[in-house]
Amino acid sequence: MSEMWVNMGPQHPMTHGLWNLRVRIDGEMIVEVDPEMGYLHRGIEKISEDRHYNEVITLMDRTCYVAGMAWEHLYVMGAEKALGIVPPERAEWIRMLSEEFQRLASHIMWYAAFVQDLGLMSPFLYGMRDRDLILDLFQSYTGGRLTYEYMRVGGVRNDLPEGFPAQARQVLDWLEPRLVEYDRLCMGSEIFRRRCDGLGVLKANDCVRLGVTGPMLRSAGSKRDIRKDRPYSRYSQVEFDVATADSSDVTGRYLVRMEEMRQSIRILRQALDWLEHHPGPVLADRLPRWLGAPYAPMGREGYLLKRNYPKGVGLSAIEEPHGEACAYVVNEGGEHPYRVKFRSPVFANLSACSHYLVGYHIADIPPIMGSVDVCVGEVDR
Amino acid sequence: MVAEVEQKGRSKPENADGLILKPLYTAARQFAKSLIRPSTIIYPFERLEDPKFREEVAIESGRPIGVGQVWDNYRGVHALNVNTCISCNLCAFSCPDLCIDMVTVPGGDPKHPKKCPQIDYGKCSYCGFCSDACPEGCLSMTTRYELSTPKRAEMVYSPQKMFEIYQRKLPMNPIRLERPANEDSILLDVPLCIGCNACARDCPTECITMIDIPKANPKPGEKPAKRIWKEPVINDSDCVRCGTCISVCPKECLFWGTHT
Amino acid sequence: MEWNAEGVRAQLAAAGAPGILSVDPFDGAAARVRFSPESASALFPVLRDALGFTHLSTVGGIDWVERYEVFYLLWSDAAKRYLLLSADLDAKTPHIETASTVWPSANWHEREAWELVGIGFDHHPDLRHLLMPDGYSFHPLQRSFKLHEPEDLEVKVRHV
Amino acid sequence: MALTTLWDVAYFLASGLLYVVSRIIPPLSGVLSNGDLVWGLSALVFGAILLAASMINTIMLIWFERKMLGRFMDRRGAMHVGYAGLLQNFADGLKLFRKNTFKPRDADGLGFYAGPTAYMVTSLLMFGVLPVSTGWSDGSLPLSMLLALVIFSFAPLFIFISAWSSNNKYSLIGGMRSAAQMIAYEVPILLAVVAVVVISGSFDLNTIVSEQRNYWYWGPLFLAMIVFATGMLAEMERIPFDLPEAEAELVEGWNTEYGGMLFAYFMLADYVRALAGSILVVLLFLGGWTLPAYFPAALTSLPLAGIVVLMVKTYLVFGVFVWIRAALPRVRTDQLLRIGWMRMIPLSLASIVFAVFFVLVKCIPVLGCVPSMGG
Repeated sequence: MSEMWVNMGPQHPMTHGLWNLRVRIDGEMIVEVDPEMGYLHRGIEKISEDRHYNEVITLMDRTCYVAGMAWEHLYVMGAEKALGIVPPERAEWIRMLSEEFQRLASHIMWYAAFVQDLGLMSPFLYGMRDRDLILDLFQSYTGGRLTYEYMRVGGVRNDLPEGFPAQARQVLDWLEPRLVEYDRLCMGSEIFRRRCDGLGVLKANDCVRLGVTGPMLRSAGSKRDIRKDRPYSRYSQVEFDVATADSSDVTGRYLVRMEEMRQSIRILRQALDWLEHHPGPVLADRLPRWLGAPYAPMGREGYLLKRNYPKGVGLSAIEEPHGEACAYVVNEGGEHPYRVKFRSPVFANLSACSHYLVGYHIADIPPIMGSVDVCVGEVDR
Repeated sequence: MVAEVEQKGRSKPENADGLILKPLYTAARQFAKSLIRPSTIIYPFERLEDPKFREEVAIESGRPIGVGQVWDNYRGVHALNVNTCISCNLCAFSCPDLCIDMVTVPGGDPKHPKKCPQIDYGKCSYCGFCSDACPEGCLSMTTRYELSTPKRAEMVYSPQKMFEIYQRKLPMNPIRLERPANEDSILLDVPLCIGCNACARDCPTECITMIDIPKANPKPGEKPAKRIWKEPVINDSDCVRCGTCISVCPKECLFWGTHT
Repeated sequence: MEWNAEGVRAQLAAAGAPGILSVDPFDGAAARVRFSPESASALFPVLRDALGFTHLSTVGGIDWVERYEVFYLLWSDAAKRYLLLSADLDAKTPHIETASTVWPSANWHEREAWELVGIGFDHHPDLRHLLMPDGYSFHPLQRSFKLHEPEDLEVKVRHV
Repeated sequence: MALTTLWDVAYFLASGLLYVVSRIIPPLSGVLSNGDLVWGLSALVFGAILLAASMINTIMLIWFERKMLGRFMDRRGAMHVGYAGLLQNFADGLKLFRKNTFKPRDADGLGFYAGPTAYMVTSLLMFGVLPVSTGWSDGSLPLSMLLALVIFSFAPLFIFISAWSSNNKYSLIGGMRSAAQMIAYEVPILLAVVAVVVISGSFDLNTIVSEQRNYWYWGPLFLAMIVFATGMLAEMERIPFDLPEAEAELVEGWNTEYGGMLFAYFMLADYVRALAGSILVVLLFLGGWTLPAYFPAALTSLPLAGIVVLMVKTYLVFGVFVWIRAALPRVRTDQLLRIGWMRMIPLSLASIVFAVFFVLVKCIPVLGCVPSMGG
């Protein structure tokens, strides 16, 4: 028996969620992989066809449970384009702030889980501790710690509370030296370097061919970042650099994410400065009847309204913490979207997994899959 | 079958320096720090909603030594003021999980029983849409978050149970959505109305009054109507836009629109 | 080079792209290109090589009851623009040539579109169920598939 | 009768017990005064005391690790059961004891049950060999150090047996790894021990410790100590080298299929081995139960002082192991082999050379030595 299939998952410490990586190994070397998805398929796209535009937001938080804000932002932008609504300026800035905080939280969560996979236990707790402070911030203005339900089609639910910028700056001041500490624990350790260098190599042209985006693509030297290339929200008004690395391996992805966290902090400081000095409304004025908070019965005339309301198709794309995410919202003039299609970055990154797993050892699976940052919620949707 | 797979990833890292001293140093530093003050909040005994955390906002060694008053924004278990509830159904309409049922509570008149929301927390997603929709502010979310119970049936909170939570005077979520100024109102398609009084009877805010209108002048050769015709008039400032009248109207003569 | 509908139309004409039905402006993308499904296998390489849309973001399907629509979202690194491709398929047996020979990333997206919307992709290398259990015979994103309806699930357990 | 050694205590207790029994049931007094019976009973008592002491120590070691690891991770560790969580491990053990142990249908029964038992028993055997202080073991085994190391290296065999018989792919890979990497760290450990033997001139742990009363060996044999401690880390399967039970890829490796008390056996035996390993490091390199000269000599002559000194040192050594666990990620199998063969063996050979050099020139090294007690 020189070769055997091993089921890694659906309950496995490496998977970070529910999926099954079937691996054919020869001794300890991986010969073939066959990922099996669908354990977390909730049919979000189908449920969305049956929900009001705003109610879909509750599903977006659950699409990727570590990047809820980013997905809310993605959907809300797509729905606004489909409905022809323009959110107020302040709402756009708050959304950008939320997304960057979410990126920070998501990357810290990734760091914690990634080092845990390598057997490094204490940084997991450090990461959780520091992410909790960001969740406190989220809670202070959204009321939720994981599922925010904060953005609305046409703006955001409520304004930031008083004193929020000061509190957020405190958190950022606390986080900045922590990033140095994270680096010391990982890049300063020879064992870590030896575990990660040269693993999971996926060159830039392969990434493009296979649809791999996000930190995985940027670690191969590409500078594609939707925030820069196709600025949405107010990303064109803040200064930041696109983090890249050229080693296209696990270490490269680690470095890219670490640098992205620093850039996020930079963006956040600028956004906080802007928000402090520009009060204003956060929800668009004239919304269709069924976008207001109470969804009262429409009655006969509701159907008339439905007919009169303009149809449209909205396409939005954001740079989610994991990569490029797109939403395609089809509005056929009704209370519910006709069709919502999401492009999940992890879905594409994972579909290429045979290209960066085969040939490595079974002990390399956790660092490689950790560096992909799998979030099964958004793969299965 | 022996697969022809090339073995990868056995290169020596470049400039891997520092051996293992840096991580050891960092861990030791953290050890010394947390010997003095670990950042744990000892949960059942210490809670972030405790008064001592509410004074100021600060972080010390990774642990919030204060989260401020904004903790009140938390969306936890609902509190319901049964006395001010007007049975408008808006919470149940706005629930994306369909976890709110309107159940009868004592206090209404026998013909039109008073109905208040009953929430199944097994389904609730704490999105807060119901409390945003509540026109009277009687359904509100509190900072309570401990719900675990051995029985599934106990996850269903009756209005009385939520009223008890209300009476405990927990901090309520202070965020209230502003009602948009130029909101649609309910209009009447006059020719269709049969004056059946259903809307005025079921209106939770009693903002609909039926007024007598004289039947329009009879056409020549027609007898004047014996019956007194009635027509609803909606007091727009009292209306909470719950749409109850629209749904009870047998002739579908009420509709959403803007006053011209 | 203009990356709007006119520019895309001119470039498509210059590259001799077959089967283009219309090129419309589209908010958020360079253009929305409708093409006839028969010419898919000839059109895709042109888009990738001549127009530089090297990255396929996603493939999805929409059930319009009387017809199906399949759409492709492409991204060009040079232009920094999206391009929306769409083709109408007949309602009875919707099928189109696979894009995964041109963009390998289409593999999983097409598997998903096949199992959820029910669009067949000819010559797809590995058209298996992805999110649904093996042997699942429904296509949930079709309009005829209603939620809250009981259904027989035939789940075949795969033995390893 | 002076109760100087543990054996004396056991003998005293056993004969006392027999005396009481013979007074209660006079007809048996003839049988009970048989010398062999007294000897046998005192051996039993001896074993019971040893077992109780080592198990309690092991559980305290787990507590120590949990608390310390907690602080390394910026948390508090166990803190609610008993004072500062002291009883937490007893509670956990009780929970595991109450659990149903079950065997996978296709597992091999004999190996499945015998593996953990043998692992536990051989690990506990260590404490029969290790002298914990001058008043611990009566007489001395001339080859006690070799015996200790031999017992220590039984473990991979039993791990492999239980892994193979639990009929699980993860367990199998874990067991294979355990067996494959054994040689990589056993050889350097033995070579490092040779350096100690060269400088002390004995295989007897008692002698080795008493030779260290002037200067501890960690000064002259610093390299050997590093090699030995690293090898011990691998031997205990603690975190930089815990490949056989690598959690992230192998789901606890060879004990995937074990639950309840059988898992508790593995868990306890692991810490028994950790305790024994730390004691070995202290005995071989850190002077055992001796104290440096600037402590008053009267201190060491107090009853139980030797044990206390040794235990303090042991816990400190174990603390270093915990520190390493908190700060380092796990290595890969090939890297462990590389470290074993390419780094640790040359270093241990070098330390043998150092040891021979020190013996030849008969100098007391200055580097990091403890001042001589004048002996």
